Amino acid sequence: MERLSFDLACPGAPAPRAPPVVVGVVASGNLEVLVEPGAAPGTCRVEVATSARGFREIWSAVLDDFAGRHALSGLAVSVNDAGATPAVVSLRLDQAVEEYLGGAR
Amino acid sequence: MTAAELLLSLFPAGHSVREEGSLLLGSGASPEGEVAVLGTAQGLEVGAEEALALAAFVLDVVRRHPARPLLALLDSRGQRMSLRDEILGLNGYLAHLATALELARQRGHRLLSLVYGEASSGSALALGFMGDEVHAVEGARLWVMNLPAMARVTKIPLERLAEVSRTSPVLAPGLDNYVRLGAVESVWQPPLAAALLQALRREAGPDRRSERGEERGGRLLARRVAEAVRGGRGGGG
Amino acid sequence: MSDRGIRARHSYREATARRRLAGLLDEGSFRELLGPEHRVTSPHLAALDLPAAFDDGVVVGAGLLLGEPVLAASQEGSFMGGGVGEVHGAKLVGLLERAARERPRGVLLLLDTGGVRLQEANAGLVAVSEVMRAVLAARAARVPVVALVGGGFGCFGGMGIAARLCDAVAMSEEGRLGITGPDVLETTKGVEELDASDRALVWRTYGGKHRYLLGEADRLLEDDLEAFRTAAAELLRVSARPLDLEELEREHRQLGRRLAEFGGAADASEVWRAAGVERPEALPLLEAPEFLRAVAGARRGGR
Amino acid sequence: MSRTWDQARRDRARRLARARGVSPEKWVDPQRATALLEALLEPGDRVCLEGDNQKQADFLARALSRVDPARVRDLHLVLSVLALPEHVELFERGIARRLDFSFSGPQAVRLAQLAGAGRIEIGAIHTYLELYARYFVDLTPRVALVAALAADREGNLYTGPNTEDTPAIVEATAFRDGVVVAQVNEERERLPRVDIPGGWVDFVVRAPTPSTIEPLFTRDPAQVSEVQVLMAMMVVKGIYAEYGVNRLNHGIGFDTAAIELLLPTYGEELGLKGKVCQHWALNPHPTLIPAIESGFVRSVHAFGSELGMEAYVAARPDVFFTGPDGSLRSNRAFSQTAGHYACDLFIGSTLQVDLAGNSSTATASRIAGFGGAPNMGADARGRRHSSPAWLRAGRESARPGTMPRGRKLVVQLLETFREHMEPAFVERLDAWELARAMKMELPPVMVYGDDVSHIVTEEGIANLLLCRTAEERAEAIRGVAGYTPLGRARSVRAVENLRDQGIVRRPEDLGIDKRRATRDLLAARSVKDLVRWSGGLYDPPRRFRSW
Repeated sequence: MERLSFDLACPGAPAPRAPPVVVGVVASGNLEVLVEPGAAPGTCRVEVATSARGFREIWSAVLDDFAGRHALSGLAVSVNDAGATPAVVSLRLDQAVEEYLGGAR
Repeated sequence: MTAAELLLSLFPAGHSVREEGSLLLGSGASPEGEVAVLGTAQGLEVGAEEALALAAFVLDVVRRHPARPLLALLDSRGQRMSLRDEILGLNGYLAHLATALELARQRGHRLLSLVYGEASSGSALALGFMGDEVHAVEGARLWVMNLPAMARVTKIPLERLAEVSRTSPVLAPGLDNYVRLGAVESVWQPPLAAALLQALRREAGPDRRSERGEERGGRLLARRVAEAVRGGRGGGG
Repeated sequence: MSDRGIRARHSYREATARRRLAGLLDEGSFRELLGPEHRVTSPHLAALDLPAAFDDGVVVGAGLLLGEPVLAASQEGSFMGGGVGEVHGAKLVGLLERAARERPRGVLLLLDTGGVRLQEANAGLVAVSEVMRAVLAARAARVPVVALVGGGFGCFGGMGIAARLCDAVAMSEEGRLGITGPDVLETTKGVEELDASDRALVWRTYGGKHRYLLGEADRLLEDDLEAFRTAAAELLRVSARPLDLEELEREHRQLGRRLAEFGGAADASEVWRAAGVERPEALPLLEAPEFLRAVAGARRGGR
Repeated sequence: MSRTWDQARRDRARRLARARGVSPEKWVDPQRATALLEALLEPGDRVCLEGDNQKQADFLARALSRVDPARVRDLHLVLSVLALPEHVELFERGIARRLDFSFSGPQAVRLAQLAGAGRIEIGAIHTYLELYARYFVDLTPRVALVAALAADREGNLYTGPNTEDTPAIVEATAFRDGVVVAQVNEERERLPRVDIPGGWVDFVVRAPTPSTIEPLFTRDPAQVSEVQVLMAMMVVKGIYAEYGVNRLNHGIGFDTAAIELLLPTYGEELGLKGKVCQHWALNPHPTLIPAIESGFVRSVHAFGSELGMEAYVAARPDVFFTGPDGSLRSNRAFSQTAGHYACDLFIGSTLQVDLAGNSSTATASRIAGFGGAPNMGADARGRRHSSPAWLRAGRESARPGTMPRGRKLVVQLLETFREHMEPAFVERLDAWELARAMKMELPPVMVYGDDVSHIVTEEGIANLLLCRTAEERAEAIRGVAGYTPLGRARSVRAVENLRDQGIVRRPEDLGIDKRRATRDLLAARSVKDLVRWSGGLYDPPRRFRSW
């Protein structure tokens, strides 16, 4: 397993507080994403545990784009990954945040 | 240890346990009165017929001998693995055996188990591990899978499994590991009759295996996790 | 066949453990216990450098089913084959103990598991044993426990026993139930005993239809979340299976008859024929409602 | 000087005379099959051993592999698909030496090994149409060994639903004085239809076991992923609806199966029924059943058949080309022609794409060949009739000052990463390395970049028709190459610019809500659902059943 952590700069008002949400499953080529309140305002903390080693740069690029798509200020995102492709990772990240924000309404 | 030697050692005052087709059925005399004895010998793999015969014995004891203690003696490599047994629903037969034992417990029968040979999978679950207390004799072999087979199935290198097994009781077969996990309450030393008598005199209680596992350092999370869920602590509501 | 029928269905088999719970219980009513944010993951998987899941592959909690309070657990078959390890098993045990204490309307076990998680072999075996004892203890406390089997991984190993300790079992045709699963059987006894790649044989043997016909499953459902929801509610309503001598003796006679009648069958289809099904070869092709009509007179036991 | 003009005919007569010594009758004792071939064949002969995409003359292949190499050797084998172990054995035993073919599928690795060891001379690797064409030009078989379902006493052949290559092979052989031997599964007094007249067939032998046919086109809907659903939504909305694609061919991957399964749901919702996807050159894909049943599809002409689809096809004669008995009449040569000239769109998956849009499924150490995809996946330069989709594609790619013409839509589908995080977008195709290792004259490119109109990935659609320069084209490709190294090397500004021009389109640019990209959108999610859609007529092969 490789553990990666990222602090994404997320300007803007903190995301609303909502119950934690988990989306996806830890199965080959898939991942689970947990979104919860937790990080300091202005940032989004992402912790990744992945079975595929050596893809830090790709994670970083995927997460930067993710932060560009959503207002993540103040959120903590945790990922257990079993070798998902970036396409699946992006899809799950989006689903998780959308579900989290849906729960805040 | 053979079943005959074991029975002699457990019941010096005599017993009527017959071994038929590697099934043990009968009773033995103890200072606390008659003890109903059921079990398996010679590593018997328990199929539908055997599970049904054992359940019949339990129901008979419940019907005819209220509160008589039951002692399960286990030497079994597990359930019988065959297409025919699966077609018949062997899981249902084993569940019936386990339920019969639970009925006995609910009706005040003391349930003791003693592993004197092998114990694994289906028969361990439906017979041996159903006891209020599970004990073993020295040399008992409890297992799920040997490490080489586990390495093949899980695709984890054998060396790694062996390495982890040096400190963790979770992977490798062995009596000590099951003691540490809390699955086996104690290892009985001769004279077995004395150990049996002590056990018969103790009160039955709830399933305490996860507590034992925690005390003995074999399972550090099981009790705490179960308690957290049971008590509702950490609920998301 | 109306296309609407196919489209409107929400597959139980395809849904994740969480989605199954959400679809089964009253909308928005589920409250998870020891949820993923607590990160109670398996230390044994970590020791082997394997990926963990925040819920260790099982979701447990409380919710409402048609307005009545229930406790429920849902195994995620695609995480480690739904295997029961120390934490996973303890969550199931804790839930069942909570049921014995709180006395809800019932407990739903959404089982999708190969049994013991091999990577935690010994701890898994003990955990399955504890789950079995806890199911029986909940029943003894008169809390009905219902098992639902319709996931992609079936319900095998010790959890196959646990399922049958419950008051009732509901299965879809796609669900599979047994103790020695097809892969283990092929690996241990050889491909002559059972060819695990022969899907028709596997489902004929372990699948919902055969289990229903034997009386091992009490309901045979379409692979549809709504069907499982309806069946779960109904099974909680009908009387629980009493844990008493009379009931056990009745079941004992039934299991004895099964051995006498079908003990010589080399294939499940021989059981169906012997049970009096008119065209046994046609059974696998039938949709659930037609199937139920076709076997109405041939079924043994079950409720 | 007098010259003989019928040498081939005399040669044929000599061969037949020898063969009559083995079998005086047209119907040959199966046990004498090898003896018959030894009598008919001469060293160096060009032999067509029918091996189609699905149907295989497997009994005759086995008989041929048992001939005495001292008598029959150095054959020049021509066949479209080299799929059987016996095919490879012919080369290992020296019975055959030279090979012209199209596709090698399951034998791709052994073929590469034999070629590397010099045991096999490869003439050329063709597309199907090219190979059939050469049967009539310079690769005419001396002897053809073909397969049919049944024959009558006179040797008329009934091929059943898998007619495939047989007419092309027999036509070329029989009319240049070659010899035709057919294996059949059974003899029937009356055939449901005659696919090959008995006068073109010299010998018939009943195979002890039916010829093997593989269900190559059955895709289990259960295996379709969410990402494939998303890509299929983009194709339906961003290409089929935009261009009004009405005549088309699909590849055989799960991503095109996803499109087929989306027509009755997403396609219907977009109001596309009767507007797109009405005419197909396609095998009877089981995943097309829901689209047929919901009224999207008006006709399907097939290259070959598909196991399990027999009763369904027979019950839908308005859709499929069928004989009087309801059985499918396929024809690979005609369907390939239809795919090339009469279709407005080809869409298929690929494994690798470079920055020029060239795509290849070649990987080192395998010689897989081409099959039919390049015939579909190429602009038909000889096409003259027009259709709205063809005209619009032509307009989009028109350069100022050039003669207006139409253009075929050739769409390549791929996820940016393959299994094990292998990038699908590469600087240099593996095909280059394969060509070097196998000493091929050209890298085996499946679809050339200048034929490709669109590349679709999970990130979006790149419309290459609209690109005016090689640089713009490369940037558009980077714009859908996701997080691969090539994708990450994009200029963000340039890609945004391309988005403004509609050259790169993201799901959101197409008005597609990505959250809807779930398997719930599939009209069928299992093989069983397909059986339900077919009203029980589809009879899937065992391996696809759980019942």
